[in-house]
Amino acid sequence: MAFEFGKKQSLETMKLMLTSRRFEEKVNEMFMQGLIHGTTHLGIGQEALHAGVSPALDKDDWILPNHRGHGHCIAKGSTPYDIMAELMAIRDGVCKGMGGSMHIIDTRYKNMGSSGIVGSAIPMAVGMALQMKREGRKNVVCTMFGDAASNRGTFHEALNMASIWKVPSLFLCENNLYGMSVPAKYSVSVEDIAVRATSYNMESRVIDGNDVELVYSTVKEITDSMRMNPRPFLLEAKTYRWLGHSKSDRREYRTKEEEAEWKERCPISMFKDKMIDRGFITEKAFEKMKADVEAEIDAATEACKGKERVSLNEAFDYVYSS
Amino acid sequence: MAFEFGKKQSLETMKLMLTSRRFEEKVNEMFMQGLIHGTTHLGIGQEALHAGVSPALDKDDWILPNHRGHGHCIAKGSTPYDIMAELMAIRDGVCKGMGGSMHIIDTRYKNMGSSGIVGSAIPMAVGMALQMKREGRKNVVCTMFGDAASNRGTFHEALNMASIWKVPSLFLCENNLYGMSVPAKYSVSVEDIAVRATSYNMESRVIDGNDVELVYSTVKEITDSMRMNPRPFLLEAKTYRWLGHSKSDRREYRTKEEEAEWKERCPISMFKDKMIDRGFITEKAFEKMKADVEAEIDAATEACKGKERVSLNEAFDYVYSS
Amino acid sequence: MAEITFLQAINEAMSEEMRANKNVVLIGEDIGIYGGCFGASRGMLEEFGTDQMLETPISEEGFMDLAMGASMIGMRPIVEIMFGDFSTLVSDGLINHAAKYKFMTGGQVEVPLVFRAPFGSGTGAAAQHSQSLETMFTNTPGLKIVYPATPYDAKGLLKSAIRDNGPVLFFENKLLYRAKGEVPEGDYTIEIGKADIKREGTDVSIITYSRMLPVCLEAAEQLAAEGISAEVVDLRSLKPLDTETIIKSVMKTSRALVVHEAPKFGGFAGEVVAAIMESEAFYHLDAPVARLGGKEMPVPYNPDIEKQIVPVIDDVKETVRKLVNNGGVKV
Amino acid sequence: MAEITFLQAINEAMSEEMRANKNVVLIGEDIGIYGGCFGASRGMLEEFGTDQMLETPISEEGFMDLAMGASMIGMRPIVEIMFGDFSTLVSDGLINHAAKYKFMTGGQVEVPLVFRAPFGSGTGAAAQHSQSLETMFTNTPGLKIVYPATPYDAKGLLKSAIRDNGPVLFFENKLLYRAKGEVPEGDYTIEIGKADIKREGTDVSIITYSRMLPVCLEAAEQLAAEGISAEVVDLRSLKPLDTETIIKSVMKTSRALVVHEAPKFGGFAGEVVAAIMESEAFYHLDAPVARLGGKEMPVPYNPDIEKQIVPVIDDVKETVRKLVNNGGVKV
Ligand SMILES: Cc1ncc(C[n+]2csc(CCOP(=O)(O)OP(=O)(O)O)c2C)c(N)n1
Ligand SMILES: Cc1ncc(C[n+]2csc(CCOP(=O)(O)OP(=O)(O)O)c2C)c(N)n1
Ligand SMILES: [Mg+2]
Ligand SMILES: [Mg+2]
Repeated sequence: MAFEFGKKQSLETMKLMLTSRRFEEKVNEMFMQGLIHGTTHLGIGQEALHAGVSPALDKDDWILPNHRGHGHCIAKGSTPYDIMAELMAIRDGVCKGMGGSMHIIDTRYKNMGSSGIVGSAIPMAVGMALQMKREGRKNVVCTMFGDAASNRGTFHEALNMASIWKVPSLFLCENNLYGMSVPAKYSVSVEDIAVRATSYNMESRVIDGNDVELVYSTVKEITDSMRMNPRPFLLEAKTYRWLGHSKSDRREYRTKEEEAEWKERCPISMFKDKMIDRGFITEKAFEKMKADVEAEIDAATEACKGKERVSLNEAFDYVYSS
Repeated sequence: MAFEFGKKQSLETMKLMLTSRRFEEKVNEMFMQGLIHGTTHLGIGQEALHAGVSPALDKDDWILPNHRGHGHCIAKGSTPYDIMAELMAIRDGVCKGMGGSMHIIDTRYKNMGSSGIVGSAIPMAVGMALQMKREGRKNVVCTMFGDAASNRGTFHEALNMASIWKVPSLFLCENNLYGMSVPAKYSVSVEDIAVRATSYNMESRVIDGNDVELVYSTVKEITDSMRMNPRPFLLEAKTYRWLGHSKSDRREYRTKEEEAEWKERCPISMFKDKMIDRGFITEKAFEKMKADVEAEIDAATEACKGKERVSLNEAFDYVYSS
Repeated sequence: MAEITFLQAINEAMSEEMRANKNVVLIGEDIGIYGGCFGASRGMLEEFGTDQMLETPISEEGFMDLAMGASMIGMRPIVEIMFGDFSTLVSDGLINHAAKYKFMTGGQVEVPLVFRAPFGSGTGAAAQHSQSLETMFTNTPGLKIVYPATPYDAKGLLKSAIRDNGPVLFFENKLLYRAKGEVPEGDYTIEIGKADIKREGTDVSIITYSRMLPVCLEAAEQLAAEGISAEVVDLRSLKPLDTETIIKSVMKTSRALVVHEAPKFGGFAGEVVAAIMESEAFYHLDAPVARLGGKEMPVPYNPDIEKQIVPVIDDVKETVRKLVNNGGVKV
Repeated sequence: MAEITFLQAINEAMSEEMRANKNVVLIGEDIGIYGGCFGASRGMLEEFGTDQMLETPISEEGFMDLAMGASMIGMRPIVEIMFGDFSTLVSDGLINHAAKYKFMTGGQVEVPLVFRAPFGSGTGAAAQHSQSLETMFTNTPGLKIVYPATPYDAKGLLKSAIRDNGPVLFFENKLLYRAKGEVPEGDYTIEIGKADIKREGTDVSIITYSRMLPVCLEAAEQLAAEGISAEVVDLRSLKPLDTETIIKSVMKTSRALVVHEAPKFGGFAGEVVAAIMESEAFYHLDAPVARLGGKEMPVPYNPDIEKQIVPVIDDVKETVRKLVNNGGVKV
């Protein structure tokens, strides 16, 4: 029988998904209003991964989300304020405003963040898992990357090393069917990226990445086993990003029909329906939760406005070590 | 029934294997005598690949051997003199003495040679196959690389691209069980590198790389099929290098027993036995062929001595194009 | 003459060359329907199809090596990399392969390959998407490097790069993409290795390239109002470097300032300074040659700081004033 | 004090640091039983085992990124690359990652990583195994770069590099590996960023590093016989650069020559020349600062030419004579 959350965990999970969703919507609005600069990659549609992965991990397990990872960062512990502050480049940002959206790193919550160089965090994660193994810890490292990233040489080199050294590294491929504009079916030579584990004598699995209970229970099962018997694992989660790749994307490379189909499979609505079925939430309570989340994020955003930024002189302190 | 060469082809094949063997022995001697400088990687033990691959290809098919490729170069058309001249850095060398052992390239015979950067010729070969396909030619490109090279990211990126663009590229992995000193069993996470084709939805096969008839017939079968229906293929040939990785190798990483076992499986002796069985050659005729080859290579080597080298001023001509 | 943007100039150069020669192939990520991350190839897929528009997986090292291989047997690839910062991923293809194969083969092959990469800060893209990495390549024999600053130069130099039989690195700056300028519609080329005096002057030579050109030109304009006549030399090519034009200019003005966006320490200006030092111009100097470059810091996301780490008009003016008035920057 | 080779000095520095701290881990190809391609880690596997000796597949980019990841949570990796030419393969890990993570994270992490790479020609290994690629990195804020020339400096600087909390590039030259020198047995360090006057003199400052140091010292010795007193400054660190020592020396001698093996055009000498130009030393110059570097050519296999493309003793002497006698190299 499929794994099911109890009521408490269901409510917490829903809150996380709604927070991720609303956070990204807010970021999108702020961009439109010119209140955030640079670029950003929004994870709307992928909330089941955000709410399913980090809660299934131990507090001391590390994650390395990719560039589309705000939701993961929140799920691992950073507050919306921490991240919004970073996007607004103020001193209170997780990276003091030095990193921005592509580099949300929060070591307090064991989040080593994303590299802007797609695919380069994969071997970094192997190194972290190796060091944890050397130290005799029972922790795992989970690195997230996209379908397109699985074509980088770093993927190959990293998975091979993880396998020969048996390090507890969970490779989570978030296959949302597209790179920037190129469909995975044109750039990835296999249907299921999970089969690439064969090349490294590694276990793997494909799951529905929009089913939050499945994501959670799979990650839990795999990582529990990895702790006992350190080894890597390649997990592929099929999902979809609703919005464009980044703010300037006109999405000419895919059809409105496809987008509509995937919106039918919204991870939030699907889980909400289950919660209602199970009597864990009512429509009204759901709306209330949504409104609360919205208010919280609005408040966090307001709190960022006009706040102080790091100065040039201070920034020099981060360049060199001694 | 296994493929068998007729008499004429058997004699030609044997001559090629003996030439490859003797050429490498001579290079080794010349190094000891200080008559060749730099470094070199000798292919003794891998002659079945040299004599089996290029003869199975069309004249206009390209090869890109790796750093251990003198024998392939000879099999594709360069004379021992052409190559020895390169090793002695004289003007008559295939690369005019500019490239040396690691970069024997002879475009007259469609040999694009090796890159000294292990594994980087793999995507180069894909580019060449792509260009030939664009031009509507029915030719293939065969790139050779070692077991250790299959761990480079370029292997992964190249095989993926070859697969999505269906280019006629034969990836020939010469698995001689070792990188420089590291056994493949410690550095390659799979037993058979051929399984890595799964990651690219590509066909593959493992063969005994010391059986020259099997090598020839397999390459012929695969490339004939690739010409009709352009697509890549990963072929793994198990073999062994008898000598050290390069001239300074003390071979402490493997046992004398293992070396002896593989010498038992000498590609030349095994084929010679078959030829004698089939009545294609006698012991005496074999010895004569060996002596002739030796004389030919000695003569080629002598002919290199004291020959003129390219000057600094001339070398400047090769730096820039216009 | 029509006014078009820098991006359009690139698009025109590529399209004209691809029309003329089917072996000119654009290779890169998201160059098809998407038209390239910055839009350089917008609309080209329709005309050129997938045979001349090779949209790649995220495999920078692989497709650079692939292009390099194809170039040796007939293709004339233009490799576009999405951000110049990813030059690190293709440096092996460029430095160890493209730059050396003609040489290593004793002249058996040519490598007619163009590498296009957008450099530069100012877009809020932070440390890994904002660099100016020209010095990764300027010390590599075998490579030619151009870095145009105007649509006119971009089109003419890109055409020369495509027609060159060796590897040419064609660097672009993101903040110049929307800049407009007059560009002839048909065919013309600009010789690689020739600098261009973008403004004549007599008191000081400001030597620069790419995005710093408009900054220096504006500074020169403002300095003119103060009675200082600045000559602005746009290098356009970094390698080969047009030392003749540089030297002539400095011999005329007796003072020089070299400006670039990349960090000052270890930046290309050092080469320019040394070239002046080694020439007759040295004996004509009324002040030491000055340099302006980026601060010793990765590019931050924080936009306030991002603006402060590259030279601005005031920096140029101030340095020129010092050169002209006190005969140099005493320490 | 014992006389040991450069290679032994490296072996000692690594061994002592690895003994003192289990988190110091050597990572690279064939470093185990084989002892490293050039023998730097010979004998170390027995003492340190596979926990501190991580022998890798041929996956340079991957293991550099791996080391970088591990370094942020406690490991202090020393990454050995077999030939410095393969720096291209790890440039992304160094330039886009190691150099930037402390900065991009607002100081949340440190990257205590050492990168060791053997550079240089003279071994007949041809174009892809003979380069001096320091300029790929000298323009990257966040990296420190050392390039010692003697066993003593190698040991002391490598220890400092290993103890440094940021990324340090430690470059070696193959032709120096067998050079011997006095090296104390126990612990000592040399501060990164300090040049060393290897020979005092009064007529000219020869500024150099790595393999060109013995060449310049020998030239200085021979010049002394002609009555020319040359001071030889060994930079040891390229980044940070000890401009103070350089300037002091040039102010004393009034003449300077910068020498390196890497190609002259775009080489690091440009930075040194510019640093002198920007300092008070400029006003003391009796001749323009001269540069000697490699010729504009990949390194050929042909040994006759290989010898001719890097500066030799006679080149140094001739250039110094010109600086001293005619007040400079007129063109
Ligand atoms: C090495 C590298 N190449 C290209 C890019 C530009 N880029 C950023 S995200 C992206 C697409 C990534 O697709 P995927 O890995 O599937 O992740 P997704 O965005 O779909 O989550 C591209 C091409 C980059 N940042 N790094
Ligand atoms: C990228 C790169 N890394 C390391 C080396 C040094 N090296 C040259 S050959 C070799 C071993 C290659 O092993 P394999 O690919 O199995 O080929 P084999 O020598 O066994 O034929 C190594 C490590 C290199 N030349 N290039
Ligand atoms: Mg994707
Ligand atoms: Mg091998």
